[in-house]
Amino acid sequence: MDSFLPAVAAADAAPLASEQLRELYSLMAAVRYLDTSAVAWQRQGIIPGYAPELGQEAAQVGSAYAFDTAHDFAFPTYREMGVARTMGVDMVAYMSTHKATWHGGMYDPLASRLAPIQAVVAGSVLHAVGWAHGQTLSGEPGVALSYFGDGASSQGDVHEAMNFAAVMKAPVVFFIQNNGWAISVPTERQVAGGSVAARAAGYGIPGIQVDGNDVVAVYEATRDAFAHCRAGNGPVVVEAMTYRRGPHSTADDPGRYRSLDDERIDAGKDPLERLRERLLAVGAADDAFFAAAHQAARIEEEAIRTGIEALGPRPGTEMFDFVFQETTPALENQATRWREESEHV
Amino acid sequence: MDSFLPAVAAADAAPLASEQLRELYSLMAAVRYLDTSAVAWQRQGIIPGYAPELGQEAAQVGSAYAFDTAHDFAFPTYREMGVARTMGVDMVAYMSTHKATWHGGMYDPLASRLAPIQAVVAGSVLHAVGWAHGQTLSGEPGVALSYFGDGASSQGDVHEAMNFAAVMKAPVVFFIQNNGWAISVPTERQVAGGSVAARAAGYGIPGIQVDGNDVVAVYEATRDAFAHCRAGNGPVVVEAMTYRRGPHSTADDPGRYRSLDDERIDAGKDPLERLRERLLAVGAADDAFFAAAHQAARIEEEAIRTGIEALGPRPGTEMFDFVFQETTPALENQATRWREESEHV
Amino acid sequence: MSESTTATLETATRNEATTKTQSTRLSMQQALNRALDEILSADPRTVVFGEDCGQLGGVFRITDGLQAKHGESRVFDTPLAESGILGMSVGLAMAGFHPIPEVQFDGFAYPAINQIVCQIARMNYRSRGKLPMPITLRVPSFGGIRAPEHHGESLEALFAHVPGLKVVSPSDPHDAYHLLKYAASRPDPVIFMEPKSRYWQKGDVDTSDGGTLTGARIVRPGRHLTLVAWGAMVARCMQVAELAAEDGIDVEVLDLRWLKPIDAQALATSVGKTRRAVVVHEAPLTSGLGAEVAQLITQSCFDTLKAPVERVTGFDVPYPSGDLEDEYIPNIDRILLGIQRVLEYRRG
Amino acid sequence: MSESTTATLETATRNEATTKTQSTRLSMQQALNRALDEILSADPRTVVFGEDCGQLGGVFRITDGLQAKHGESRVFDTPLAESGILGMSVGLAMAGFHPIPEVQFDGFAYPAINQIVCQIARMNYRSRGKLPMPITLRVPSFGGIRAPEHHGESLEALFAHVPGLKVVSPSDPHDAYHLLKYAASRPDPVIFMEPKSRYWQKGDVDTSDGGTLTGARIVRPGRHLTLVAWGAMVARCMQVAELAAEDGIDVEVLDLRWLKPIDAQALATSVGKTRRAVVVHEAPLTSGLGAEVAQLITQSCFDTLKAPVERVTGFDVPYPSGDLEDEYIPNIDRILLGIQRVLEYRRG
Ligand SMILES: Cc1ncc(C[n+]2csc(CCOP(=O)(O)OP(=O)(O)O)c2C)c(N)n1
Ligand SMILES: Cc1ncc(C[n+]2csc(CCOP(=O)(O)OP(=O)(O)O)c2C)c(N)n1
Ligand SMILES: [Mg+2]
Ligand SMILES: [Mg+2]
Repeated sequence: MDSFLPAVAAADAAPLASEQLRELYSLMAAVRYLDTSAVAWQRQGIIPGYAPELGQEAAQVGSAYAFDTAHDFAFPTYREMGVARTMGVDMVAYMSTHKATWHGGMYDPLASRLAPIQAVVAGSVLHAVGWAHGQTLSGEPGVALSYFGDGASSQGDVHEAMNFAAVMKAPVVFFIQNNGWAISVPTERQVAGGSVAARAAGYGIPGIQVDGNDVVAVYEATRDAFAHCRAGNGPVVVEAMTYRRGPHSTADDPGRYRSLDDERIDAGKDPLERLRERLLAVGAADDAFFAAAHQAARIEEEAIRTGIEALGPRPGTEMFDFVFQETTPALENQATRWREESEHV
Repeated sequence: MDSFLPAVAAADAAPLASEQLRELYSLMAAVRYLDTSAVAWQRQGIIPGYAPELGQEAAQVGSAYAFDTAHDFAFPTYREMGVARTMGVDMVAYMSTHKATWHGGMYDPLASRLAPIQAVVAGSVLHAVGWAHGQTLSGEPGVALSYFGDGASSQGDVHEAMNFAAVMKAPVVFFIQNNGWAISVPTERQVAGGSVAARAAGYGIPGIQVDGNDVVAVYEATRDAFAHCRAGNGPVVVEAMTYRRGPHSTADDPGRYRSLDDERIDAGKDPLERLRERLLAVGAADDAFFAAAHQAARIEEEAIRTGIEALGPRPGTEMFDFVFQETTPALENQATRWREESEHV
Repeated sequence: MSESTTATLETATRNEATTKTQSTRLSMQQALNRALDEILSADPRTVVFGEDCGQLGGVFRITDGLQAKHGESRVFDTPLAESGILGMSVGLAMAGFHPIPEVQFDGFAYPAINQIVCQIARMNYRSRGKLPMPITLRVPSFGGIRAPEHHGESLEALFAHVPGLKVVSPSDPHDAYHLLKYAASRPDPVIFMEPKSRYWQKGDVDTSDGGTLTGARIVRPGRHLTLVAWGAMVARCMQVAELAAEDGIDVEVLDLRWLKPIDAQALATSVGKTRRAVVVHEAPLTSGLGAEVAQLITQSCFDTLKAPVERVTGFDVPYPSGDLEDEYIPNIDRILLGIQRVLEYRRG
Repeated sequence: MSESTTATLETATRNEATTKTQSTRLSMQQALNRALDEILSADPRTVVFGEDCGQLGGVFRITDGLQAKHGESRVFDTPLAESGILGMSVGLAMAGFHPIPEVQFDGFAYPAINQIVCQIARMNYRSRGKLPMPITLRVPSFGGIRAPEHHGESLEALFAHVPGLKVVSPSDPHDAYHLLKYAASRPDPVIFMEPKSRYWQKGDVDTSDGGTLTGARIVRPGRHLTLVAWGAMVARCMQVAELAAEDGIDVEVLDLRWLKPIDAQALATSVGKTRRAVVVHEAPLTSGLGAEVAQLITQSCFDTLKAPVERVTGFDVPYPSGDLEDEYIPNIDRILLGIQRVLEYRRG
């Protein structure tokens, strides 16, 4: 893919090395394996619910691969497991949110450079803008990476975020995964005009649509976007066109709003398969590599499952402990009453 | 101005007759006179506050002149006095809101085809979309005319409104008066990209900037927009570029954020003066006409002032009477208590 | 027309004999779905919409089948924007429609609060009665289903504080059916809070006779103490009452139903008799609706109350994740302990 | 660190002698402006922003001169979008800043409620204490200035109900100065409700000694009845107390100050002594904060209370236009009548 941002010199645009392509595949395999397993965990009663990202591995792994954990900060929705995994977040801590252990997940957001899991659609897009403006104010080089969906793009907060960011030239990459659906509503009845990226021009900022199932294209677009932001040019919109192959969540029944035939046709080619073919074509990997990658993914999933199964409920006192940095007498009284009443029982 | 909407045939695009041009002038004169008088009323203590529209007469009169009171419905902000006057709204009832008699004004919105005065910035833009969609649902030909400012364009509701309207092909004209300022904040630090109309493309709908101080241009753009909507082509964005020559409101002190020199330069030529010159140039009016128009405006202002001065406070019972269509026992009790306590005093 | 609150103390004895002949067993989901179907059939100005309300039939299937039956212009999906949904409702109401919008979950009413509070609740007032807002906003509400964050909230105190809104919450399928039909037939905006944890519980619905639909309802008469609750807490309070009965404590359970206007008369009558009250809700304690209920009771029963009204509620903490849900929502033990505190209260 | 509520009952006797030497006469507007100036000077992580907060100095001039002195990156205008302002505050706080945003008027907090309730109030909890939200949100609040619609609202009941928020309202310049500096120095989000009708009233500000800044404050000690109020109603209650004194009624006026957490101990101590209470607020009655205050008093003083706590409040109607403002806001007569009802109450 050509760079869409003239400001970005070709310097940083060296093609990915074979090793990096293999790493991308390994990441996507790990994510695919964990993702499909998590759906199974739900069926087995290990976790009460999960929002699969089947089909979005290239969009998530490719974008997060361009992220610099030394400087940047990412703001996920509830569907960014592949982003978390690529960033190196503790996956038991991450998946704990789906076990109903703690809303937002149990990983340390500051150390991970990943904001807590966000369940409000478009809830964190403005946070990314504020964080990014903070970088400008303190003269730091960080870039905020804001994830959201095609459905989320309808929320007023996204508009306010893009306008604020553009007015303040805040270093934010607005990264949309347009996966064709917001639960049961297809993009064409959600996104007037058909493209979130096309909205960027209205704010005087660059926007691009990228093939979201091509991990290399996603990586390059995001890398260029980061470079654009880091150079002080303000925000960028990147819209990765992909497809939600699974249900919205384990509680959803896609059969009510789309047929299996539609799914097959609209989903296009599996992003993992595409990368596999590319690796084979350029001779960067062989069957042994793929077998090893899949085996590693299996082992990883097992360890995470073990961790999740071992995860007990949090002590009830934490309900009270984390409300404030400085608790209040009224809340302390409630905690005391709660403790007495739980012991009484 | 050329029609920006290819869908609109030249049929309806006959140039305005001299009589109509004169009518436009008379309207603008009446509006100018009432507007500057209202500022004086505030200084004299007749009304507690007012939001002048000095300089926006062409934008307001021109757009409202394209309105069809048999079918359409307009949604004003707090600054659309010129719109109300052009639509033929009872001006004492309209101005009563500025006398602090009743929030929203005392005119009948249904009979007037003008929604109550709206004090929430961008508060009514979605109402216009809902009303317009209602026309589609009941197969009626009405078009909603939604007024808002450059500042309002930053609100999330405006984005949701444009997207909803475009998805539903609702017959709405989004009419922005870009008057350069939102209180003290100039458009360039408010509207990223510099144009609200430019946002329209992102929703796949037509948008146009028009010289908002040229009443004929504003009229023609709005007329074409109405025709576009009425033909079932969905919403349109019209951005009238004008200038707020006065303070934001009688409580504001523009000297704190712009110099008189800036004002003189940025305001451009007075829209009334422009129309006067045009009328003279095409021989559609003479000095006697202008003298008569100004005299009529004076007489009209006097009648409205008399009406406003005569306007007493509303009876306190109305606080309770209009909360619901069907009152509640709790509210009746409060009304009774209020009545007893007021009589007691 | 003024709503009556006096004739509301119908007791739990919905005549079982008559009911048998005219009633059907429905879940609350089914009862609400049927009510919407009938409303759509009866009133051509009604429109039902929200996120996933059309083809999917809503994430809780409350609007299931309605689009197929009534058409895409009467029942439709909107883009994903709650302020848009509610703001659009205002315009539709101005154009003479009777909108029945849905927000998908309680917590997603927050993005629409500006339109609800400043527009829906005030348009009738602002327009001096010329622009009524016959909008029934359905909000799947309260907790108890181990859902993600923001899917277990109780917003009744917020809604009840807003002048111009009416607020109701049914606790069983029968009331769900009738209160929804009633709310949708009124000319004022009603926030209709559906206890989502009760959607799948079945109950007898007498479709022909809803009884009195204004005011509160005594679900279980009793002599020793009044338990006041609404939504999903009503069923829990009934369990508590059965357990208390084993200890000889005769608890009256009052389903408040209307959270605005509150049926002060029903509270006064019940507690006037029992002389003791506990109010139960899921929302946090401070500034919750329990404070209003307690104060109304104290005002009317000050002379006869044997103990201060007790509140058993959620804590002043954000609604927790599933694992801690049962620690947060008033459980049977906590309600029993609240009852005990009231019964054991002795003037000092 | 836990806030103390016990040592809060400092009486009105801010030592006049000492005060003289260290105090300045300032309006609340000046006091707030000075406080912000000092906060900005002392804490380089502080940023002040909102609509018209920069060049103009705010529509109430609370931020007057701050941009010129502290620079455009510390004090700045935002585009006109309240959700944007508050959502941006979250991100700034995550990046280590101490945001002091403003919403221009009370009624325009509604568009930001989603960010306030679901994000600002919960981020510390959600992140298990890793992402504190040291945000002080300034909200010019309450009515009384004959302003347009939505410029006279009282949102304290809503804010106080939200777990994770603290809420405070000063009633005079001295407290305004000190409470703002205190709020801005705390690690939790504080909603700072400024009584806009009091902005221009002058008072003595002892900049060197703020006294106890947590909890309530007795503004006037009295023996017969406690008047509980906050914001602009405190001054009105002081007038009422003077008038009542002429009739031999000795009224204690308690400025609640913190609306979350409420100083329950101060209420108990005061009403424990006076045995009668009236709570006064501008917000509508139903589900207003007065219900919580009344219930807290009833809980702690049930045995000794001579009459049910009386509430004198705004009505359950949208805040009316200027001409009817004085009918809506509790006026002196209505408060006196409320006092009379309590004093004349006889057990039936
Ligand atoms: C403000 C808000 N409204 C509604 C919901 C319920 N909801 C959760 S996910 C979702 C669809 C989101 O679609 P999209 O943004 O495209 O993301 P995707 O699920 O496709 O990843 C909805 C409606 C929510 N979580 N937040
Ligand atoms: C939601 C909301 N936020 C803030 C305000 C306060 N306010 C009133 S007018 C105004 C500026 C509006 O600017 P613009 O939309 O350009 O309209 P103009 O005043 O220029 O006509 C502001 C900030 C408001 N009324 N509503
Ligand atoms: Mg999607
Ligand atoms: Mg403007």
